[in-house]
Amino acid sequence: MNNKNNLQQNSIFTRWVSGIIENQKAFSGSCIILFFALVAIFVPFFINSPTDFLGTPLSPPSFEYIFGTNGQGQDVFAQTICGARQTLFVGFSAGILVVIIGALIGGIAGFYGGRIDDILSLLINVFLVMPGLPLMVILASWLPPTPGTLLGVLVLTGWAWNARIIRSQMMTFRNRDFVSAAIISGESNIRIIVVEIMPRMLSLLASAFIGASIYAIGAQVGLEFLGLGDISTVTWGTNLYWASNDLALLTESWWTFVPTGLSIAIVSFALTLINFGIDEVSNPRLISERIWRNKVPKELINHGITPVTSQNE
Amino acid sequence: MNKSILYISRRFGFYLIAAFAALTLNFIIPRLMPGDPASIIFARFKGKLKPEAIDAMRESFGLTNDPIITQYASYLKGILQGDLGISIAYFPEPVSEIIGGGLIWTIFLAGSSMVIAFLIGTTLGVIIAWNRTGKLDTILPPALAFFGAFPYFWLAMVVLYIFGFSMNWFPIGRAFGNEVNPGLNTPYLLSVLYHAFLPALTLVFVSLGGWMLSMRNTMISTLGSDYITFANAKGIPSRLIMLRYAARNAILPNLTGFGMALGFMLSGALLTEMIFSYPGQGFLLLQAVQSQDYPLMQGIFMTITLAVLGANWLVDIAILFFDPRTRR
Amino acid sequence: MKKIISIFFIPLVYFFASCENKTNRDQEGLIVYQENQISWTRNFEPLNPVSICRWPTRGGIYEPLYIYNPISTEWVPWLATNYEWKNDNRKLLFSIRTGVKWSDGREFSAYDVAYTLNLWKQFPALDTRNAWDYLQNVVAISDTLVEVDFKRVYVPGFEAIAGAYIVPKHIWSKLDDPLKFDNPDPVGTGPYTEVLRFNSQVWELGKNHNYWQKGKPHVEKLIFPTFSTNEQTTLALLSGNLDWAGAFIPAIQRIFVDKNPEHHHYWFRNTGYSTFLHTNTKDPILQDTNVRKAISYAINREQVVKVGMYNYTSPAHVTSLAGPMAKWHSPKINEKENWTAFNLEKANELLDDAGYKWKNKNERIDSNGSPLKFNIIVVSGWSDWVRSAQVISQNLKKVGIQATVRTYDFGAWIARMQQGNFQMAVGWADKGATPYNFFKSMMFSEYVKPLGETADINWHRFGIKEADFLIKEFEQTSDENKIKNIIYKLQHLFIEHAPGIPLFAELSWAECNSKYFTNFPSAENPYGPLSVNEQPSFIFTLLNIKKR
Amino acid sequence: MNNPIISVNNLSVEYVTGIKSVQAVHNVSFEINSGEIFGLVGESGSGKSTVVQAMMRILPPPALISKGNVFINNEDIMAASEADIINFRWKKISIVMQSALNALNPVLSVREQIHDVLKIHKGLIGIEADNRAKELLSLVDIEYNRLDSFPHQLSGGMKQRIVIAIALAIMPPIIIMDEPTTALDVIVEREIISKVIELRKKLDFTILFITHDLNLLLEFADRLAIMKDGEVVELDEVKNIQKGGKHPYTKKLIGSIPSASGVRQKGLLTKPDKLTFPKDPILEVKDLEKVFQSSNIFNKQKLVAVNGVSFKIFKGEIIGLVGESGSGKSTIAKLVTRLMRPSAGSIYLNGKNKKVTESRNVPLEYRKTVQMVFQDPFGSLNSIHTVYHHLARPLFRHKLKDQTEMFPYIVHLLEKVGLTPGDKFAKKFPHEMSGGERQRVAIARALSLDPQIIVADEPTSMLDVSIRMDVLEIFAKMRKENNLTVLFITHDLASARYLADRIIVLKNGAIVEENASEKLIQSPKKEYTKQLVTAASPGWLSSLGENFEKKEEYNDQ
Repeated sequence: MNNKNNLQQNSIFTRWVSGIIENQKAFSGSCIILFFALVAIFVPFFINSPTDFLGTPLSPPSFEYIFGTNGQGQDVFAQTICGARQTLFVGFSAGILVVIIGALIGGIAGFYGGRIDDILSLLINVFLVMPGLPLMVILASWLPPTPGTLLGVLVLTGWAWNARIIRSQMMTFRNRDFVSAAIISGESNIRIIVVEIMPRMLSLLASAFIGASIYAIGAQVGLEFLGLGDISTVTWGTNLYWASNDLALLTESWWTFVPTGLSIAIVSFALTLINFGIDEVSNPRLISERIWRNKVPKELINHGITPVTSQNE
Repeated sequence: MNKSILYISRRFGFYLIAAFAALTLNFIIPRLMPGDPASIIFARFKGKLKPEAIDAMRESFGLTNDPIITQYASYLKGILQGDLGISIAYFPEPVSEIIGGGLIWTIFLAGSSMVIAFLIGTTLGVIIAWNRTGKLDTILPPALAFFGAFPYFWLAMVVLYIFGFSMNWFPIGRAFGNEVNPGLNTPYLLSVLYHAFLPALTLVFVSLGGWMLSMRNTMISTLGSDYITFANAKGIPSRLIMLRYAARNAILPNLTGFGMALGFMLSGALLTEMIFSYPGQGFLLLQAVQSQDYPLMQGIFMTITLAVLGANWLVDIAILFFDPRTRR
Repeated sequence: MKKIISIFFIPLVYFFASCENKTNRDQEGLIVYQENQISWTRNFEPLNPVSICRWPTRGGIYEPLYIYNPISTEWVPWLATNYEWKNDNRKLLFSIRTGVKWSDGREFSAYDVAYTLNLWKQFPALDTRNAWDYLQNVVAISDTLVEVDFKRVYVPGFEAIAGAYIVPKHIWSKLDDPLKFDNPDPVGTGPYTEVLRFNSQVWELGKNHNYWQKGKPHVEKLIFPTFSTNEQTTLALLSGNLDWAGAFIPAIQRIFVDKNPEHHHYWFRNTGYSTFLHTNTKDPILQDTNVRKAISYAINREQVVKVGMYNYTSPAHVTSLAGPMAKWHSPKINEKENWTAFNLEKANELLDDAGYKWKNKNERIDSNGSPLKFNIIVVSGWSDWVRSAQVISQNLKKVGIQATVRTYDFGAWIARMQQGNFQMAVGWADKGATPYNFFKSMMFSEYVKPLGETADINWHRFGIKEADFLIKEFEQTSDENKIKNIIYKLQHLFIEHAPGIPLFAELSWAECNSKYFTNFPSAENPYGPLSVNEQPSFIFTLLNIKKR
Repeated sequence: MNNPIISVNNLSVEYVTGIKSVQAVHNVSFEINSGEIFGLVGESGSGKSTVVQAMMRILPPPALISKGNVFINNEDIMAASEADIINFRWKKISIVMQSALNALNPVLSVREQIHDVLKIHKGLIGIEADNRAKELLSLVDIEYNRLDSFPHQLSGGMKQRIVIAIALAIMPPIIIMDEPTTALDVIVEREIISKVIELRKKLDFTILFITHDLNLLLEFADRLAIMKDGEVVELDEVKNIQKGGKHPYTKKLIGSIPSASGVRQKGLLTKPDKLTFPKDPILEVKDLEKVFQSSNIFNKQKLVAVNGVSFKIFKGEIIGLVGESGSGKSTIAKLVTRLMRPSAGSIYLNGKNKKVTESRNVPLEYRKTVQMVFQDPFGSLNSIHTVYHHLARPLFRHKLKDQTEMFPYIVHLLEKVGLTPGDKFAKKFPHEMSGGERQRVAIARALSLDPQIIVADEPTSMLDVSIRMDVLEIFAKMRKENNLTVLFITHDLASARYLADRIIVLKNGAIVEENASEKLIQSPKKEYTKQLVTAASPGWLSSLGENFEKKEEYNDQ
């Protein structure tokens, strides 16, 4: 274990960040995400364009086309990589927007309470209860199929979940003494929310962002698969749309939809790993229990009975 | 006023307001859509329909252009009487009939797979939380999280292909076999189960991880509380502590989550239906949207929302039995 | 993990499999796919264009007077035995077939025909062809004779009347509002009228025992299960659960035919007309014929067909007529004027002459310096046309034109086409028994509506006097060679002005599985169209399919 | 010593953490004779609860017992296998948990929780179990119809009695009481303890009583052990400990407990030589009212927290506001500091009536004059900011100091409250300081604006006994040096007597009695004040009329 206390700033924030970096799950998760982001941004300049009609349609993976070609002879490898660009961009920006709106509405409702809280939490609950996809299908088919529309639709149906969590967390902080102390010393409410309370909700906001991004990526791919996105652009969703359109399964051309499906799964799984990591960091008791379980001999571990490690007669 | 009746009526009041909000949203969205259905019908017949015939048709749809308010008023009155208007795509079928059939299948598929996923998920959650940081606790969450990461329809496609088409173990679509005639007879019910198996399997598999993890977390925090240590000190056998003391308390937050998750589950079901050509609301909604069928679209969106609200209310009542604090 | 799944599965599967044996399908009935529906609604009403009636209502349950056979390209007498123009094409007499019974045993007579045609007059919404614009009155002189008087000479009117589906007077007259009638229990003259079984997922239509063609049809009953996606349809075709279908299936040779060459057949018949790249002739740049021709020269139709249409079809002829319509080709077309050939130099030459200089390696600019940029709009659901548009946009880049593909769902696409709110679009053209309807829709100036106003036909807003004169002359005559000459002249006008750019021949999709049923039509035995979508001419095939 | 019923030798407990495991308890040994009341005293974090839970082996992971054995009736529980542990628990030894509030399972009724114990250990079910349960409840004076109510419907006192009843269910020879009454009021606490002692006499069981309040133990324990940082530093008869015991820590503990009775100990807190106050009050409260209304429209539960309270505070005076929890004293604190809006009545600052709505638009000037110190040292500082930030922020907000003067002034402030060297403490984070240090920072923050009034809401109740007097000393010194006015809110009459010039006794939101502190202590007029005074002074057990033979051995010193 490297020597942690050489960190100059021993504040909660730096300890939280170092905790994340050290945490095995969070670290591996973020490496995968970083890898996908870098590939999505830089590699497209070096490979052939995803929309050119190159090889013979539905040719299996070969040296020339690593992931083979799709129904129209386009390079599936190029499509998988270029597809990542818009999907990840829309996914993560939706994640950010959802957290911001959630924090705003949830925060205000939680902090001010009273009538404001009643109205806002009613709004939150109405959006929470509304089923997401039907609303998205209707909106997506009404608005022009640009990434902006997708982003708007995802945020509109996604913000409520986080707003609820942030509101309840804010209410616990609201009655804490350090908040009353700040009020008594004449701080403005907005400043208290932003400077005093929000930083305390760091791990909650981080996992909310990650949860929202997972939701956004999944929902976006779902919408595009239904053909409600702009099917002439190249994204993971449209790749799957074209694959199913060209009856990928029946033509046994698994290579047209497996790479995209797997990359979506890997990205979402990596994000979930990060969330696991964050949970562990913000709840250190689990780590020490894991060490305790390895340290104590197996036969001594049984529920509700503290093990006695050394028996001196 | 006894506390539990008060609790139920307050929740009912909320769901009423939510339903009203859904209705209004449902009314506004289609009205803003570009194009109007009559010209779409004309185009669908590729010119065989003369322009003059269209105006006659517009009246038959009641697509009058009197002010929005009167349209809204008649829309609300219609809903109260259960008359959702006539579908354009399936003219002259009334919308309520088309939706009636579809809604039952969607509720059956989404509802049953969700209940199964919830039961299995929470039991797994209790078990791995009980021997947390043990072997099971290290393998299961990541494994199920990985399955949960796949998009619904992708997994559905793969499962359909492997188990339905190539291995021929399961039927490849629809809700029941062609040779069975619907009714309360066992071959029909068996066939329905046989056909619903694969779609339900994919839905359960994807959402299982979510339930297990949330139960594990609430369980772990509950196991840390004093009444567990006190029960332990009382010498109560550990299995009883796990169920009567820990699980019964840990399940409460998940139950409220259950109501909320129905909305998400329904979305998943809509997608899966399309892959398995299951006669639920999924395909119907997409068709209604693509053929600009206002009445049908409104009808579907509203019935789904009311179903979700109803289910949430039932979950609230279920919570009443589980959590005495709401009772009295 | 794998092990656990299989242990869990196997007992369950045996239990389930026992309760339903998937291979022994009902071999008595011909399983047909025509409609993309998830659940069936019981509607067999043939007249109202808006209510979607179940296939084969129009043609299979209710029959017209004459049926046009697109392959032999002549009108086959059906419920009428003969027709005759009187006092120089202002009166039309139909002699009605005798000995025909309705499926409920009642006699079929000329009075039913007259009643049906007058129904159009009473309810304009049913008069899809707007026949009463040129009809004066229709009267049944006797049981076997119907007399139709015209307000003005309009020979093409024959098509509308001959194609009317005749409904039983003794049923329709009892209705108070036929517009809202969905006719759940049909009474018709067609080969199949008995609804044996109907639920949301599958329905069956049995033989009409009083059918006037003795000994036909050979198949006992038709079965219609629901299919929601192309995937489902193809899976059923491959697993022998579907005998006759009209679906677009990509790479059909590999997926379908090769799996069982003996029984899996398909026949994508050329309809005779083409799919078009419509160019809005009111657009400042596209109104120049040479620019349109240059765009046409720049399109590599071989690549469009190979990539977009899976090599099923062939590049369009310059007149856009082909296949069965090729017989109308004018002898005087010369190869030099063929702007549908792939010729980049000609394209660049025309663009240079039109004054669109090269700004840099891949962009041309117009006189005031703005680049040549167009949108190609396509219906988002129709993936083969979207692919073709993408190929076209790549082809046009080579001649310096920036064309971006924009997809809209059907409603939004139609709204834009009708208001002329588009520059280029991939779409269909009007069809008919003779090229008259096609040329009228392409060049008839009375149909041209200003931009912004809804035009149901002639979206590209093109009309020239010479064409109007020829079209009016066509409507007056019923003489064979006069009609032929008018069509030749219209073709030359079309080639000279290029109001639209034909891309490739339009096919009608059709597949069949001859494992349980035989005598399906094919390219070698073309007695009728194989496609279920060609209405009402599928009747020829329906009557000749036999049980193996 | 005759046969010890429990003997603990060299018990050591470790908590496994990420880096290296922490030695919570180190070689603890002591013996308890049957029928004795043995006290275990120590401040929070001294390991006393860990010892007790280790003795019953109910410490949850990641704790493990590294050494030692515990003989109960000559059977070593440490050597017991999983099967025998069962007949140790509740048969031989039972425990009353520290926080009674959530020792009962919220979703099970009282009847079910009692039946569980009876069924497992005695096999009693149905009617027999019900009768036994009713007997147990009557033992602790709870009406038996409470059997069907749920924990959330019971008051703190009632829950604690039920937990005691459950502990007596199988009549075990030993009952461990781990801080049973910490969360309860003084009066309720006294009642429960006297009930326990009465039961002990009737049922003759041994008690191991754990608390941080040494004063309490001196009243009724026979022998006691004092723990500090995981080790037993003192183990002796109560009367020896009374005289100061051997270990220096014991002396300090004994010395720092103010008593609410008898003659006033000199020199405990600095008092200015003469106390003269200006004519008109700096702060006046007139018929203050605060009613809490449940928001939902269906039922209107009303809770009157403050009911017509009026009092005056003069510049440089320290007022003690004494009352049990639920008496409304914290609500008054929130009203005076404008955290909450009063339902009725008004608050005058320097004569100007500040009839002001919700705290949001309270004039900055009011904020500058009235500051507050909170009860929970852990909650009153925000863990993400440094001490410097906490003190600089108010100064910056009120623009009292510009950037250059800020640091030296803060260092001076920290040293004023006893945190030397000030510059080292300025850079620290809350989690790097002890409870006492944090409370001093909180006081420094309150003083940073140089306010005229400080409202101190139970400033020392969460601190260790040994440092309470030092913290109160700060207030006394500030009053002496810069004529600071203090509204000292507490439930502990003894500390109010020493710090405050005048004491106001509060009950159910209304003032019971108000008088100069010595007069109030020596001659309380109202019955409730009398009760408070006796409960807070030694020898209270006898005054509750119990025939308790131990009494005549002690006399006031």
